[in-house]
Amino acid sequence: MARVIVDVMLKPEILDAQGQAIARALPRLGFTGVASVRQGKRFEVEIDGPADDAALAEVRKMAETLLANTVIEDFTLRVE
Amino acid sequence: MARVIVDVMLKPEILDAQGQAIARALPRLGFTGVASVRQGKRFEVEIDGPADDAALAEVRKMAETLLANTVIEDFTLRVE
Amino acid sequence: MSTARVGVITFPGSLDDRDAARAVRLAEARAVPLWHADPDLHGVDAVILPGGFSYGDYLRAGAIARFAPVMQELIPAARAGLPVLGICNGFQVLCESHLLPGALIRNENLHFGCHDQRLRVENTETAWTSEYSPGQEVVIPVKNGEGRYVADAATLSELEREGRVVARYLGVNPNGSMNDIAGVTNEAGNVVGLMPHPEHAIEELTGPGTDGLPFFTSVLKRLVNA
Amino acid sequence: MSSAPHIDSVSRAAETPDERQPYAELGMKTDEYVRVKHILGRRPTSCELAIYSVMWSEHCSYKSSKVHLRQFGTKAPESDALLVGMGENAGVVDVGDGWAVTFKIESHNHPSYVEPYQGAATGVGGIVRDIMSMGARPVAVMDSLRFGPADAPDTRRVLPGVVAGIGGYGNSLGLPNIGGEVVFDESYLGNPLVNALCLGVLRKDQIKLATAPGPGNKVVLFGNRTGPDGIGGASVLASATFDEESQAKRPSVQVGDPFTEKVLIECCLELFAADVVVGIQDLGAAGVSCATTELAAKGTGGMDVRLDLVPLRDETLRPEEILMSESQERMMAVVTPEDVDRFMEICAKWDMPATVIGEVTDTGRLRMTWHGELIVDIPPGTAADEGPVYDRPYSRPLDQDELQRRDPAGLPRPDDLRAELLRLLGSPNLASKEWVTAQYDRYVRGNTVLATPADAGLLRIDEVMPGAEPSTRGVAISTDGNGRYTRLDPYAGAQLALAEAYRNVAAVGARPLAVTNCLNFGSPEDPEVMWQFAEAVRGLADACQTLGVPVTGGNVSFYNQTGSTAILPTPVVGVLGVIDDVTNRVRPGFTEEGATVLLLGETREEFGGSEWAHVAHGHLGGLPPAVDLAAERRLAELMAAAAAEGLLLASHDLSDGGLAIALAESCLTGRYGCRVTLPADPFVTLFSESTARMLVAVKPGAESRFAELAAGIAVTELGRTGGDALVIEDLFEISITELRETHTSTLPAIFD
Ligand SMILES: Nc1ncnc2c1ncn2[C@@H]1O[C@H](COP(=O)(O)OP(=O)(O)O)[C@@H](O)[C@H]1O
Ligand SMILES: [Mg+2]
Repeated sequence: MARVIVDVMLKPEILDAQGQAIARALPRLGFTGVASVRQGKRFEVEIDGPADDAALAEVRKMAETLLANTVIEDFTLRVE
Repeated sequence: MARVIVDVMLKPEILDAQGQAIARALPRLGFTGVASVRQGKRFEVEIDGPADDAALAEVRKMAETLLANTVIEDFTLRVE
Repeated sequence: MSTARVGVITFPGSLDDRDAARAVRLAEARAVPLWHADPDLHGVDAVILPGGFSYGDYLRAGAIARFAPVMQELIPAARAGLPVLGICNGFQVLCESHLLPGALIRNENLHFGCHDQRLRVENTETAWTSEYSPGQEVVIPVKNGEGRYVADAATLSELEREGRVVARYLGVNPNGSMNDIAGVTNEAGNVVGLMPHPEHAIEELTGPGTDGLPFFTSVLKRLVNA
Repeated sequence: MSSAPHIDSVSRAAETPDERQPYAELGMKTDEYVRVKHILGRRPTSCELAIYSVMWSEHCSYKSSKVHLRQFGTKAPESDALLVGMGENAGVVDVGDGWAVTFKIESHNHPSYVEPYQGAATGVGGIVRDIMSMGARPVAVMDSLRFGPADAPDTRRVLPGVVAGIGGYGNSLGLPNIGGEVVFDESYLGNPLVNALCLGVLRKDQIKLATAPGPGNKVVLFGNRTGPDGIGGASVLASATFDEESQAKRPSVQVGDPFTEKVLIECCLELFAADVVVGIQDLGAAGVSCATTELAAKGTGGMDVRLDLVPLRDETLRPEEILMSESQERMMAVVTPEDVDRFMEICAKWDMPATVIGEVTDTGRLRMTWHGELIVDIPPGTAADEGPVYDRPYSRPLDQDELQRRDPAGLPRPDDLRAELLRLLGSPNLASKEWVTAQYDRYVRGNTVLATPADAGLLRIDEVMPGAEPSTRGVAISTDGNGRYTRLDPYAGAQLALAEAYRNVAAVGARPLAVTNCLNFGSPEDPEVMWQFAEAVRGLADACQTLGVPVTGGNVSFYNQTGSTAILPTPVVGVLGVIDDVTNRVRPGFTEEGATVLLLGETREEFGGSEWAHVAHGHLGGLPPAVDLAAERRLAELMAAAAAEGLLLASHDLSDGGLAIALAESCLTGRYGCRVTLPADPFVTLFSESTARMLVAVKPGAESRFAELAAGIAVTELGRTGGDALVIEDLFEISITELRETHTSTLPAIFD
């Protein structure tokens, strides 16, 4: 068993309305000193076997085809 | 400038309908060997100053009050 | 009633499939229910992907539906010229399937919004819009939470240059769509994706008017003339 | 599982009669616990204690309200329309052409305060499953909401979450939201009210009931798997029974999975159509405990269940927790052995997990085993139907007289009526609720004839189910409630809630037929609250009798209070009506010029509990407007007759804010203004809240016929529709643009 984390964020050129809404709300709540906030998704994928190259390639394919929409999103993989 | 990452996941005892829907779809797409998938949120918080203890405490408070819904979610902080 | 048969796909979580079928019937064609798990288009002459939240839209709107068995038949058929209309969730599925360019993301104001929306029909050459007159203004409900159309700059200018924006929001842009885009078509004009719901504007009794009906009569005309 | 030592089996209970049990921590009184021992002839097992404690809770047993609610039965008017009355999951009303409808309203107040989004979402989910369990297709939802002051910080936390939750869940089910209420008042600040209503349609001969007859029939649990949802309370049971490590914190909130619920709806309807369901029950509060005891109690009387067969989301769940879990999107069905395969096939088609967990018996006992050990052995009726009943003491609040003496007649009245109208129109309770309703899908399914901002939602019921007979009928529905009126006089207040909902249904041209209600009050242990409750129920039952509309079901929500301060007593009443030809519905709003504007009914000087007194003076006192049920009835009959003959261009009932608001809203909805003359004292005419009144616009040419029909009702001709302003002759005019700006900017300014 191993856990692979897939982080998915909107591409920088796409307006991140959620992140912006949070950034706008912060000063109202008394938080200052934040330059920007971006919001994305985080997936924890538990795989049955070890996180070897073959398994990671599989998860990468999964991220490309399903977990992220590469038209608008970037993703990164890491083993935890 | 520093970047703090806040990862927010549903508490383990809370039904993760999103993760469940993905996990159910995977075999249909030909992906096997995945035991489970959990879906959460990832925030990238850019702070103006350095990520010192005071700043981190601030981001933690922000996570508690705004980024995570601590009734049903847990969060973790890390500096990137 | 014409003999044209228009398929309406039901995915788990589809909601406006009955409405789409009703619109097809009111346009005097026959509505044929298609099931997500059945990889067979049953010889239909055109297909509608209805609104709703397929698979709950839990991952991303349309992301999981794209892989349904029926889509494995539909995607090549659409590429070969079958008229396909994706409404709302259907539009999202078409983008996820790369039958249409761009993507639909969370509304700028972060709310689901249901409004009677003014639109301008910009392209009347597609399979689904020929019964409108160019530039015609119509009122059709929009209702979505992830209806903001986005595409990269190159795609956007290509769409504009080729006149592939099918309809545009007038007045208030309900979701922050780029260039006020409410719908787009593929190069061949047979595949159309639309965020507004023409199937909710087909009867005086239940809609803000009947401005949506021509989407359904257009395709019929095309099929009868074919 | 090698956990046998931890299992509190029936035999262990018999051997350890004196073991201490945490009944008090579970909310059970000592005499109640003693009664359980008496019923069983031994101490209960921990699983049995779980079942009795939740089934005998206020929420499930109605122990404080039952003695009063009986009046809804004893005073029920004769009605040919009632097919299923109180006591089932929801009442069923015959609407003609072989069709029936079922509807019910339920509260999810406390969960929505703790976690607004999920609390409200699961509130919708729960009431939808109630409607499904009658064999109906859910076709619409409504939501009746109360919050603290609009600009209070906590309202900004609660309201957006509640609205997003109702929309997020209801929209995903494909159920149009066709109406509801949003009311702000200080008293709801720590106790928002979230009442959700669902309407379902079914063929008259296809009603399903929660019953498990026929020994040998199988008990099937289907839908989402069971997890540790909403069992915060069960942890005390765990501490008495379990080792440390299994005491992981259990969430007290439930989260919804609307996608599964949508598929569950379609799956259930296919099961019904295939006729493979003998009895069915939704799993709501008290989950498996409630479903098994109620099904068994209403059936042959016995049931054997293997609790270890319940599919779990979390394998560490203990049997007590499984019994108490409130995991959402689950149903329980009773199926004959021959039909089990077909049943499972249909569930598989919808990808819906389904498991046979037991069997109906004729033993008169509900028996449950856990890996072979008997852990529950009770007569199910004792848990489901024979809970404690309290006739709690009640007494008129000490401040009631003083409150009623505080007459609003002496309040200073405004000089500038134009400004006063705008002030009211922009006040949170009267301002446009579009910020809320725009987040709800009102179009889905294509049968919504009227929704926001119409007085009542109206649905066409044709083509609801495949193969149904054609019908021209429509079903109208409205919910109303006024906590301020009810505070001033609970008996009258509940009647006024009914009268308003009834009038709203009449406004669209429908005939009111039946009633549901959700009674939101403070603690029943407070005699003054109990008095409010008793008076409200008595008032509602009496008024239903007079108006000839039976109560078909409802829900009671007690303990809505912060510390010792209760909310305003808030009975929310839903009225359902039928219109024979839905194309005859009367729309809101002045959509054409040249129609005659009439005020129907009599205006008296009535400002007790009024919106004007509240907004202008923060005043609450005096008596609410007089109830005149006979006048309401005549008005409703007139509206139905005029609608059937197609005489009306528009209608709008008068309620909060009086004629001023009704006129302004009619201009706003229809896009034409009007020019009117006020017949009497302008202030009173504009802002009084006298009941049994309606504003109508009569189509040109239909005036004399309408006058004929209206014989016996006070009719005042006010003027004509037209223009782009609301013009009050000799007083003032306000452009529609200014009206709109005032009306629509309030909520966005606060919540965006
Ligand atoms: N205020 C009320 N008026 C009439 N009937 C009520 C009221 N409150 C509860 N009931 C009836 O009592 C029964 C049990 O209510 P409830 O526990 O809410 O139903 P369920 O078990 O389906 O959730 C139902 O038939 C309901 O209609
Ligand atoms: Mg029920």
